[in-house]
Amino acid sequence: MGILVDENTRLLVQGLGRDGSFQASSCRAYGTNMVAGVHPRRDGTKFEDEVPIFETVAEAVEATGANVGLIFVPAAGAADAIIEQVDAGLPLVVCISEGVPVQDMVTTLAYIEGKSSRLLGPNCPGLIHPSSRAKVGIIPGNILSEGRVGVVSRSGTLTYEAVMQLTDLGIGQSTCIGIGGDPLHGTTFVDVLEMFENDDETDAIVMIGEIGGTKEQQAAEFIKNHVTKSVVGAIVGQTAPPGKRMGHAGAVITGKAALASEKIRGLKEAGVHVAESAAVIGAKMAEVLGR
Amino acid sequence: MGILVDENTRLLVQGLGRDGSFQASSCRAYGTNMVAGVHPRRDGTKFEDEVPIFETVAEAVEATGANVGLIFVPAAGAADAIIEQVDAGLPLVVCISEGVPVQDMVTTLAYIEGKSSRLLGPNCPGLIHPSSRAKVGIIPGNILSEGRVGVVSRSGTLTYEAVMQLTDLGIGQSTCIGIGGDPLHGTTFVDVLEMFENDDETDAIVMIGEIGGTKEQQAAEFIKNHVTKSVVGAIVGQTAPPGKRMGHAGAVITGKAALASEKIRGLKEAGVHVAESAAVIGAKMAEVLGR
Amino acid sequence: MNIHEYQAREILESYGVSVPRAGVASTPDEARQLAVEFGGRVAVKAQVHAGGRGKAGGVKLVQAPDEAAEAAAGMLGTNLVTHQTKAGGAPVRKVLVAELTDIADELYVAITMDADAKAAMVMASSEGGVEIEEVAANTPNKIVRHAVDPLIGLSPYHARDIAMKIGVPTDLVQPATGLITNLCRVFQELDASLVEINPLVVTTDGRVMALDAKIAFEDDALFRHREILDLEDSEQNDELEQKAHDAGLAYVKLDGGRVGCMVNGAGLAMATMDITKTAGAAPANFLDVGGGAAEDKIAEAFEIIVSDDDVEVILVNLFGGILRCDVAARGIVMGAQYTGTQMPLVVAMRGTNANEGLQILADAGLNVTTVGDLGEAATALTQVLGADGSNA
Amino acid sequence: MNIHEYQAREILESYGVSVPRAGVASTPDEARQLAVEFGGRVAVKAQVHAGGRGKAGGVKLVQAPDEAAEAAAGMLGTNLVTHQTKAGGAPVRKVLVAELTDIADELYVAITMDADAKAAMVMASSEGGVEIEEVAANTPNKIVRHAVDPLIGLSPYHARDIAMKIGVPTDLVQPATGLITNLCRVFQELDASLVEINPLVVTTDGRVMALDAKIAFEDDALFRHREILDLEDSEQNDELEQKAHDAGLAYVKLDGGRVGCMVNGAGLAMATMDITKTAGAAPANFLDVGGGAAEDKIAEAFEIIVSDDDVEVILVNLFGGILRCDVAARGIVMGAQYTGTQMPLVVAMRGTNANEGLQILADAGLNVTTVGDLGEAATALTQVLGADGSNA
Repeated sequence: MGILVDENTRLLVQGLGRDGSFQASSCRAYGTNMVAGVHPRRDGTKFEDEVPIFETVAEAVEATGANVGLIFVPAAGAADAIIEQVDAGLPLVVCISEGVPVQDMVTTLAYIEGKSSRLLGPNCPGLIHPSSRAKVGIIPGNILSEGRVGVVSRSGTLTYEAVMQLTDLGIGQSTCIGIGGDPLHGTTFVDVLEMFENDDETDAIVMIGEIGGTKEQQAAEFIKNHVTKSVVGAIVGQTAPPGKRMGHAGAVITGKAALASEKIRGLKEAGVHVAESAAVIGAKMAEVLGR
Repeated sequence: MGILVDENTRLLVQGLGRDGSFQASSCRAYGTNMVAGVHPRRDGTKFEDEVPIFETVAEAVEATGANVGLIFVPAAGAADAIIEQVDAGLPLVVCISEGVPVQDMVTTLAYIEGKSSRLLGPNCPGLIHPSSRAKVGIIPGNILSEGRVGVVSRSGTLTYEAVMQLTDLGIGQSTCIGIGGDPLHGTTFVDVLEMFENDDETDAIVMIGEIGGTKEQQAAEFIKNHVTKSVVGAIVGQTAPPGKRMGHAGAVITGKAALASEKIRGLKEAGVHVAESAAVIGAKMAEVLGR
Repeated sequence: MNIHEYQAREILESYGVSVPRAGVASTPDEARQLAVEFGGRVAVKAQVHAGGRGKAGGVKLVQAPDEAAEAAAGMLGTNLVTHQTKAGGAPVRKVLVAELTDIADELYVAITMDADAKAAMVMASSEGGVEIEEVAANTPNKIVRHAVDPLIGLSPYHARDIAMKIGVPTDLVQPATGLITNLCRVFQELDASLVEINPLVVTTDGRVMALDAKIAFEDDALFRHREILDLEDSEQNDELEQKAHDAGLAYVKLDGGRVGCMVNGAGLAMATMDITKTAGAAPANFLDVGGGAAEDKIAEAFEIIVSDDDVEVILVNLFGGILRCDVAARGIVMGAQYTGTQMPLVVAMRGTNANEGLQILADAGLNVTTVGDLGEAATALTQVLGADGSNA
Repeated sequence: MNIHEYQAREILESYGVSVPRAGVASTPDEARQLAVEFGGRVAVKAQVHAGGRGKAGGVKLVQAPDEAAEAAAGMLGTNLVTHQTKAGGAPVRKVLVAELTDIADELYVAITMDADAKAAMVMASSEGGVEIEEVAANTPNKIVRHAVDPLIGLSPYHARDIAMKIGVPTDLVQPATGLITNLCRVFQELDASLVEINPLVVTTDGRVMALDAKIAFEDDALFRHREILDLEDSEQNDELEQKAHDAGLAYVKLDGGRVGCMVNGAGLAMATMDITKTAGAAPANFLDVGGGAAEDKIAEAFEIIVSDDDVEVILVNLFGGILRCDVAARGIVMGAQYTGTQMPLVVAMRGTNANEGLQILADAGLNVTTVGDLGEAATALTQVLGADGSNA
């Protein structure tokens, strides 16, 4: 069983436009059990002639017993989709949408607090659990291999880079999760690190951070006190100038703590094996695992 | 010990303008232990040469160990005062202020939910516990007498009328509470009925309702299922026309359930001894108690 | 506080709510010109603060500008009597001239404050164009309710859900969703107590719009909406109620009573009204002088009661709390002197400074019967009104 | 998105925030007239999107209208170079002419979004008129922080508390409370990312006002604030950044690099920038082409990189996810054909349709070195840049 998705995952995909359909299709192709789609004005039709599409999330959950929601709706409607999925009681809500206004996330995160749903994202690539062929999001399935290293990252494509390095070195992955590049998001490094620490399938962890915020420092603090498994870390943005947003809304150097160098220092102090560059994350893990 | 205030009450009064000062003074005169005042620009001075006045509620609570807050600030600032007192951790917050915008109460009640403070009011006369000489609000102390009848009401002056009838008939009161005439308020009939039911000092209960809303029906439902003590009830507004606000923001006949006759029917069905008019509340209680 | 339909329409339009093209006319000629502008086929609607205009002849659908002028001429300057107005009706000073739309379906949507939900409540129904009370009584399952979350407001997905449930055609769900969301913004941003669209229409040419609109505002929040205060048309209000309102008094004129009531506290005021029944009479008014009323406010309240032609006796019932009875007594004396009334007063005063108050009244030589409580008040009232109080 | 001080000042004024009297001048004569209007003693302030104007000569305090005109003449039409501008400075097209106020105290207040608090954060200090970073470094205990509750907003009592803690005189706490509350409304209602008042001044005649104002807006929320978009002065932006922005690309020009980077995904883009260091070089830009970029958008991105004079080699690193590598490759070919560039490309393509993408590039006959991953990219870069890459 994966830490969040696995063979019991019953996937609902909300937002079946061009990109959403393409990605939903590849989730299915990977082996994920997609049980429902939600899209306006397509009530009663079927996705790929097999998966029923509903007008609302509540109807879809009621009819199909979906237990994981995946959101591809445009940024302006993403917070509303998250709330709709949370209201429908989905235990895990994964929001891929990029560019959600940060104030929408302020109220949405406050609204979710105390409710039983976990949010992953927004602006994240989702997660994937190769051993059960469960993919919820946009991480390309073909680069993964079954194994015992957990991967968590703020980035999308950089995660793929790291996973590919691991796979190329014969190091398989347990679960791979992107927490997203926005400053305000649901599931954090600390949440995932705790899950990996308690996960029987995971022996070691790759954690990829970047400039901006202090989430990596919080992760370092948690690793120091609560993580017994080996952690390989990498921080990107060493060549980024201060005050400029590097794509991700959260990747801005606003002060000393937001610097890559500060984060690297914090991780090293917590006993994390920090890769010198993102190009050698796989090599670092191989070294740590003694391969 | 009273159900909410008693000899352990350490009173903080916020808003020491003309009316607030007059009422704070009579709380003290009755015997209440007022330990702090809060009023802008009077930091460091003393109320009646004895009670220290502070600039903020947090300071006042910190310095004096106040455990009950009483609010006399103007309506426009009342919600803010409630929030300030709740944030300062006062277990009981009593808001006398009348005319608080109802949308302020929507957010304020949502904010309080889950916090450890209880709110009484707004637009209420407060409460009084004669046996410990604890008065928090504006109920005239001289009309009360020690005894074993609990009084709860949506009204202010009508409560005094009822209490005076009881006192005149030699029937003393345990605690007397006004929950307030606004449609959205903190403590409800049901809350107080539950406290009276569990109160060793209370043998019987007077409950005074009025037109508007369905709070009396909720009380009737609760009485039917959970109250073993005798309840004398009265509902005013039998001569009120529909659609007109009778002073209290909550006293409007908006539909059938809001009618006095409907509420009386509900109470009777719940086994409440309903007084034919507010003039005979005391007499009804005397009858019920067999005096 | 209530406003006219044309004012509500303007507010809605400024919030992006679709409404038919319309204009306000104060003369038949203005009505004619507006009708010309809108192509002749228009509705002419009397602007009064009351429902039931249609049945009362306050709404005319016409086919040509001259007919519009004629309809306006028939309304302007008259008093319109509907089942919601007082017997004398409400004065019509303006008419709304609105283009006619071809209606495919009539729906209903309103937002009110709900005490049980402790939140704003959206109520909607597929049954528009009739009074919602009727729908509630006959087919309650046709009313959709949704409480607005205080933190996140009305979620678009809920607005959409409401639109679908009341039968908005699929291709119009999106504009209807926006419309409902905007109504909610009006309610919340302007501290309304009611925003009611009845009917919300679906037109044959595929639009959704608010055909009739009623907005009322929370009196307690008007202090932060000065611009709304300017919309008040005090001519629509009862004269005495308006005078009381201007004086900051909670006063409601009641039809058919002859006992003027002056009380502090809304609950006690209602109890005092109710007690007149025991005396076989009926209250002429509800009046709560409020908490910290000063002498001049009490005097003004007294004058308002006295100037009500229906009133034959005044029942004063004051319980000193924030209000001090001595202050109130001085106000009554002031009011009595100013009006020169000889009307009998039945007076109960208890609580803070009650004895001083009663003494002040006694010293002033007014026609006062002092009583100890509500029960005694009823008895005294019967005596003052004469043996056969039931004729009152 | 940034706006000019004069625009921020207008927004604040519309939200009831006290600001000094001021006007905008585009010519020395207009500046003179404004100075006359304000009594001669004015500040003339160059309107550029950069801090550090004072030290750079972009702010002049003058005593007479002629001096104001002279100061304006010295600024208008020039490029102002501050420590925050690019080397070439920022063009001054307008100056703000503001009345001088007699300052008793300089304070600081700002609102930003705080990721840890998951809420807007008010930051205030008794130390105004200097950069807050300095205060944070030297006397961090002089900074007051308060997270704004998402449900109730900034409570007046908190605003009051902040005002007291930063030393607003007792009799000015009330207006300061209102001012701070209004700043918070600006932040929340307009989806700002920064509202900074530095200094917030207490004047000798007993007023509190925003003497200088900086407002920046959340790019992701601009879609719901069309009126703010109109405030953009694209002339203040880097030319390539502006072009990328117009094309919907996340692009940042970096000084001193010669490796143009085209990547999808912000994290991978930063990793790609960082990897140039391994090759002894430096990145010329950050560029994330985004998720679902179409051919023409990729082509435009390619053109922007090529049109950067600093760029000698292009490092393409794409990982197909939502983006499909074949689509990206066609875009690159389109861009290369349009620009006619012969510049060497180091290309890594992985993920969705990577092989098709590489095939398309190969078929197009571009000067491509294909690599398998980031490590190989560094090696290839070193080779392309020449043996002594460190001279780059």
